[in-house]
Amino acid sequence: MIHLPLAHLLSEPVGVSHYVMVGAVLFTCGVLCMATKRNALGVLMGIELVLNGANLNFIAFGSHVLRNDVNSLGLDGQLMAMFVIVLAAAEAAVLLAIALNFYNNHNSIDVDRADELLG
Amino acid sequence: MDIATASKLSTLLMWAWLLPLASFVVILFLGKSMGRHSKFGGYVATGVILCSAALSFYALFGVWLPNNPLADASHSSEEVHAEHSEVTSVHPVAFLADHGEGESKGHEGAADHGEGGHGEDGHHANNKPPQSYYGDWYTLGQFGSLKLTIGYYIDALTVMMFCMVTLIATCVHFYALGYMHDELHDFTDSEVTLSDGTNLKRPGRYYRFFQYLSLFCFSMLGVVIAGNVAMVFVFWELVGICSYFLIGFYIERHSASTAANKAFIVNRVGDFGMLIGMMALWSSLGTFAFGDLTDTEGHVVEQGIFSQLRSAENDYHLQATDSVVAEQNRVIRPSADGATIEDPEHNTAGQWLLFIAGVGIFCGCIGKSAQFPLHVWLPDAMEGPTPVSALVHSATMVAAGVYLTGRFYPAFTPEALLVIAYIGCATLLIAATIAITATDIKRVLAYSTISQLGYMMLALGLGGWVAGMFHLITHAFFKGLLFMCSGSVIHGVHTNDMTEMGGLRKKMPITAYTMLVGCLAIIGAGIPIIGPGFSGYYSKDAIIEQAWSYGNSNPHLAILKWAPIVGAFITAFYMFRLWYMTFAGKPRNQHRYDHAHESPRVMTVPLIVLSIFAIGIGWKLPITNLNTTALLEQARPVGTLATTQGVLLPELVIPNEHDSHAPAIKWAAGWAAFSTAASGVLLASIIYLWNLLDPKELKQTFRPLHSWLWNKWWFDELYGLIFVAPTMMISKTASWFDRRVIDSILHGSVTVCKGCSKVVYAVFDKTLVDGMANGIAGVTWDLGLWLRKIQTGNLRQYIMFIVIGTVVLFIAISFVQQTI
Amino acid sequence: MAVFNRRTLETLCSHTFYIELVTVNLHTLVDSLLSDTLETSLPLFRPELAICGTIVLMLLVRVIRCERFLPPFCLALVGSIVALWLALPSEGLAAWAELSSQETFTGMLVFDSLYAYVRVFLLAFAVLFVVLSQLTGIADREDGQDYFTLVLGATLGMCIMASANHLLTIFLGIEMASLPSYVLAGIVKGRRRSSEASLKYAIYGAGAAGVMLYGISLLAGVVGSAHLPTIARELSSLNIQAMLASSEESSIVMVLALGGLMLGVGLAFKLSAVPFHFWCPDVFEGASAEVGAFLSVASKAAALTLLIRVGVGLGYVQEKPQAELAIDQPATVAEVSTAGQPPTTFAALKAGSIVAEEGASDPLSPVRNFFVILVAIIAMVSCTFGNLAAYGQTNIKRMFAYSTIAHAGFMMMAVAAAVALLGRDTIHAQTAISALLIYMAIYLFMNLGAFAIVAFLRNEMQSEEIEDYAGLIRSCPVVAVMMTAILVSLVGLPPLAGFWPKLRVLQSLYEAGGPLLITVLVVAGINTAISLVYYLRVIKVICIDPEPDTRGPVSLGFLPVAYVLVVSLPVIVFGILPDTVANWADQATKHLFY
Amino acid sequence: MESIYWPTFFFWLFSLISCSFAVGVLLASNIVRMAFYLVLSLASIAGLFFLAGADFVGAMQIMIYVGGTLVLLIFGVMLTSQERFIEMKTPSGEWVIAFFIGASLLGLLFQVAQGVPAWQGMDRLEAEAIAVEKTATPIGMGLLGVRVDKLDETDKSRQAGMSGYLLIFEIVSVHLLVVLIGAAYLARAKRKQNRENLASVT
Repeated sequence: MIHLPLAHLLSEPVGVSHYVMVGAVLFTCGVLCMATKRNALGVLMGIELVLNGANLNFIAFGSHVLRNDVNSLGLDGQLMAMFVIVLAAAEAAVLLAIALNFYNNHNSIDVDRADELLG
Repeated sequence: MDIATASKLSTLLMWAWLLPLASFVVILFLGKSMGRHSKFGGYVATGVILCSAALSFYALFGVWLPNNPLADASHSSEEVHAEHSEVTSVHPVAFLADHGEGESKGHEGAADHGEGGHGEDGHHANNKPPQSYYGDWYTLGQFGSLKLTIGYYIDALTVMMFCMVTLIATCVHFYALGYMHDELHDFTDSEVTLSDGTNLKRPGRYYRFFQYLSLFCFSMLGVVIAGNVAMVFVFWELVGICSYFLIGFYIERHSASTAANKAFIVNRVGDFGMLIGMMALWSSLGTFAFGDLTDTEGHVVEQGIFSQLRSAENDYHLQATDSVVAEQNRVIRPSADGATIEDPEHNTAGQWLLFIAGVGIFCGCIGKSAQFPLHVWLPDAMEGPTPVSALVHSATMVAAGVYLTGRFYPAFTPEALLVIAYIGCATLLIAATIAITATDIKRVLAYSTISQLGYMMLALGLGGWVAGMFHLITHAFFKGLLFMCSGSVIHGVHTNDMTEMGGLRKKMPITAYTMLVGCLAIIGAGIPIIGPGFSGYYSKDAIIEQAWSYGNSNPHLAILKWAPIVGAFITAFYMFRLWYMTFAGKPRNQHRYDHAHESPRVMTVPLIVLSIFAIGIGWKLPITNLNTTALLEQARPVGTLATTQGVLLPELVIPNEHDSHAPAIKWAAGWAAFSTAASGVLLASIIYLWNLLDPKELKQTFRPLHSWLWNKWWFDELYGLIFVAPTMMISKTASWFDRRVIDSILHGSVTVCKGCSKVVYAVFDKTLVDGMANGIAGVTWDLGLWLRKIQTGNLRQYIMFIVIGTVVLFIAISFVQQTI
Repeated sequence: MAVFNRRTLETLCSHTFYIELVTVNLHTLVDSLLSDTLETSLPLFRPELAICGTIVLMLLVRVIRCERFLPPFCLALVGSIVALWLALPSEGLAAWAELSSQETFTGMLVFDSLYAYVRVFLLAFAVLFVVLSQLTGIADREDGQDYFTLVLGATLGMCIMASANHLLTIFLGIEMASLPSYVLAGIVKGRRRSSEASLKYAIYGAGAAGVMLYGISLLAGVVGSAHLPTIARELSSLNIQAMLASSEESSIVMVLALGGLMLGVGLAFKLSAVPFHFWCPDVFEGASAEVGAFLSVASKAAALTLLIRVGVGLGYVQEKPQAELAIDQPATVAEVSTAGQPPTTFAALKAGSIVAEEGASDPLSPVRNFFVILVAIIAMVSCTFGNLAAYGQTNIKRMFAYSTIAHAGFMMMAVAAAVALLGRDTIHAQTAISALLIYMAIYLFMNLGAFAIVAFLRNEMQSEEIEDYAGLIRSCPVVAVMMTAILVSLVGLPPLAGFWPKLRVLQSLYEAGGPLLITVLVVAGINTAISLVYYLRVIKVICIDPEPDTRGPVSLGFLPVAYVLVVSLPVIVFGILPDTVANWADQATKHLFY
Repeated sequence: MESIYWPTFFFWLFSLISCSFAVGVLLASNIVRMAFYLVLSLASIAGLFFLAGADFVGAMQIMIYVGGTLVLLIFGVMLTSQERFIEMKTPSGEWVIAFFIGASLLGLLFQVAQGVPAWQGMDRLEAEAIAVEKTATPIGMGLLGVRVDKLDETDKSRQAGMSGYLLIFEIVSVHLLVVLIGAAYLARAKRKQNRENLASVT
């Protein structure tokens, strides 16, 4: 019954859509982080949030606990999430190196200082 | 028809309606002679409207409810109806049998119409006409088949409107007794400067104010009780004239007289459309009457508009009658091969005419209810005294338009409803955005009124009749409250400008907290899904639910689904911006703050009374099952409970309103409404309460947007350019033509001949041929240079554009996919 | 045709393995995996393995400190040439006509004639690019390892992009191609602009990748698979048209559409298509010209191939030719793994294409429509935006960046046309793809030549401003003439090579028809006129403007001039004799679909 | 009221923690705090993974993300942590724009989350009947290219999608190699000058 959601909030199992909603929140926070943080490292943190939002989706879609039908992503979900974690680590390494390189050249970590190339 | 009840109700309401007229007449003749400094006029008018209110409430509780008990609020039985929608004709016998189970006990004998309740008792697709009492008091005249009468059409909506109008008018009257005390002695109008540099001094006009107020109430009640479109039109115009008087109450002020003129003229534009609609109606149906006229035995003598268009034989579905089809074939498509009703599959016969009639009538409502594009008059109507604004914005005038739309509802085709919905949607969004930047406290409220009226129209257009009328009722209370609070503030600090207020919470607590109640009511504050909440919570959620239900059945009209949600956000933002700027924070103008004071009791008591209603009008009364929606359900127009499909636009589906209470929709819509409203309040708090974001910085960032909104989308300028300037031009040209052209025509012709050759050379060779090439190159070059500016070099903006690009592309492709 | 089909199928079936369902156990699974990997996939994967080997080798060389004897340039050159040699079919390019599509690595990648062509293209570019890097000296001996590792790593990623058959491989390929490119953009460590370009590229790319990953998750989550042909089959089993009508299921379509759109964001980022192009001009300007060439040619080619993969993979499904299978195999067998399984890809199977040709009732037509609308809109906007914004640029690299955006838009039009045609006329769809392949090939020579000239001139003049090229025709006529030819070819004027692919793209747009694509056609035509202005402006500066007095003599060495000649002569040669490239491309696409 | 279903309780707990700290990352202006919030948010996401039955990936999330990637990030924070970069304010206008964009994006994504009927939750009885499976072995086999989890898949059309991840598993290592070389190249001090000095000496 959806009439009184609070009454059943804790007594009913959650579904994939709950996970997707959490993922959406993380994704949005991450994107906004990227768009508002002036500290390049803050932007990197935003990227991590974005990737985690997507990862949560993969896990949810592949979970047989949340959803047990034919169209479930199954183990593919977990495998993909795992590779995403690895790729995210690689990406973080490169982005950090690039940020440090930027820092060395500009003596600042403020992405708003990256404004020489425009037009 | 139950004769006894009918005569009782009609008598009661007639007195409630006529008493203000009496008051008007009394003050007209006696007001001046009782002396300019006496409060006689005020007391008469207030007393009279109090009597009217008493009569109206007696009519509701003493006569209507005992005769028409309320149904249970649950609509669960409605869902089964859809299955029976195949049934297209109902046998009279079955109809009679159904009737026996009906809840309205008073009129067992009537077989043709007047069924009470709202469809629970019927087991076919569509609901029957609501319980109503129709009759004529006086026949003005009969011209051929055109009969003009003064009559009544009373159903639950009429009674409710009477109670609402008289109640609010009473509050306004009491309030005005205090507010207008300046007018008791000679009045120095500080805003009018005479040629010798002094301010205008004039005798007070206390009595005249109440005289107009009484007339205003009389006219409004006349619109509400009117039994036919012609009578509506008469009182409609009377309302317009009264508003002209009241808005222009400070007639010496240039702005006031201009505003009064503007209100009057803009309304005439709408009325022109209404006249067209009336002509279309009368020429095709031959009547203006809403209800069916019966003789003493209950036999129908003359059929009204509704029963003609939605006959029982056709299961109360809207269908053009033979006369309409004939008229359309004669007027609109004379060449059509006489398509007739017998061809239900591809039947567009008569629909165009009905569409025109509906949209025409609605044009009048556009003007009166200040809908886009005729909304420009309402903010200027702020020039009137605040009690007038309160009355105009809540119970009268603007309510008249929505009321008429609701009253005329059975005759609107789905396509006309779509027009209504679109107009409402545009109004709602445009007005709300303008309210964001306005700094005049009354102006913010004025735009909020327009926006809320847009909500009502949207709801009606989407098929949410109860939702729309419910919002009309609740809005009347909280908007009246808000306006009177703002009046109290203005009374206290003597300015309209919010940038000079701030921190007034401590100086005028009653005003502040009653206004907070109003703000919470207008944003629809309440605990999502389960309630309880302020009155606005119920009505706004009903509208949003209907919008979602509509959006689900019409995926291609998604904008109508999202507009109320977006509107809820903006509403919450600007209302709390207003409240914070006025009452919270530090005083911005210490001088005004020091002189501020709470208003006298005669003004604050009405505030408290209204705030009680603003909280509770949406609630269900304990023990009894009395609540506003149930009462409105009793008046649900005939044939609106089925999911209907457009005829001219077959993909258009108007969903059954009860479907919108389905848990899935209620849940999603409720949360969406709550979260948007909450985030609106949050944003307002961030900016204006906690000062985390600097409004000036924001203004700087969004400069073009701000000036666009600040100038009210440049509607006034636009209309000035399109309508006013050409008119002026034409008149000037005409006079110029008279004096000059005739004389110089000979000389001119010679000059023209010489000039032509030069022009041909200049235009074709120089400008056109050379200029085309150069011009296009120049334009593309400039465009290219301009496009470079998008590449700002700011990384964070680039990231922002990823998201914007995604969302915009998603929306764009949804649209393109539908069109291709 | 039918006879030919049968033969193809039989040869294919010998590579695949069909195991009786009863005997499925872990042992047989591992067996089949081994045979699939060792017998089918790895032989087809040899060129990529060569690149991997080169990368590892370069690392080893550094570890054992014998760079002096084995300079990284030589290693990279040899490695890429070996890879290219392995990629070329031993019996000549014409052999591709016989090549059929098959899945490798248990369905992760797909190998077909399209990929074979694109791989040769990418590896040939890698060879040319390695030479260019050495000639311009961007990879000096110390950092050469790093530089060439990154270039080869990115090339490997592009190969995976071009053959992706699984949503994860799409993401992986894009990441593999992007991450080294981020570093390459900042390869000149000490320059402020270079580091800024690299930062912008990296963060923008990461953002786009995040959005794309989210889209992939939605898409995979709704359909329940990440394997492109499976997704296509699932989509075709949904009745999208009917789902759109009902309110509840239309929201599923909405999820699909959003997922597809977000997936498209990642592709559009790689393609630098408007509105996801913002990184492109800044990166091109900030990075060195060589990297610009790499990004504008190889990266775009891989991204376009991926776009075709996605469009065709999702919008076209070959029905299983049950009848033919039944003849070849006993009815009891079932495929356990997917390797080399012809029916699941868009292989040359007539039975399927007949079904597709029935047209209107095709369940996938909404998917294709969505794709076509999306790509067509983005293509039009990109093309127009790129051409307009190139006006008034003063930096030649930045101008080429906008030109790249415009050309990417133009090439995307061909993809739109191909996918639109797929539903009703596979022959013309193949023509559209072949037009795209020709475009890519010609574009390689045009842009590589242009960027090589820019890089060489930068070494000589220390400037990349257009105005500094004034009067170049007098100081180094060969380069100036080649540059002029390249620019005219970029406009697409008839005597030069750039004309032909544009013509063929327009032709296929015309074939595709429909209001949207005809609009695209018109926009494409207008854009050719618009682009004339800024290309001709450069030509005017080079050929007509007087030489500034301040500039010293500009003289490129023999090798650079020779390189420029080698790279840009095809622009003239193919302009006069367009048939060679066209033939290859036609062969590459001949049997993509029937 | 029925008894509490504990997985749901923990779901709400973890999701509340991860969402609120994600919002914290967004709103905090101090970079050190952001890093701290991010650790908490990602760690509780690992909890969500466990609740969804993905124990192995959850463990990886903690080890690689919380243990590895974040340490890297914090390392970067320390390297660049001069006083003036600790707190950097974003202009108000951009916050408002971001607010609107975020709200619309979130609205869209929530709509998406609600859109698919198959994504709604199961009945409690149904959910309680599901046995928890260990995922480490199937994942390991999947990485080697053998999908033991799909052995009994009878639907032939779905068998096609049962891809083994051997190739990706292997190619990612090459990718990591390339990426690390690139990152090391950018991060290490410039050697060019030294060599030029050397050249001038010799």
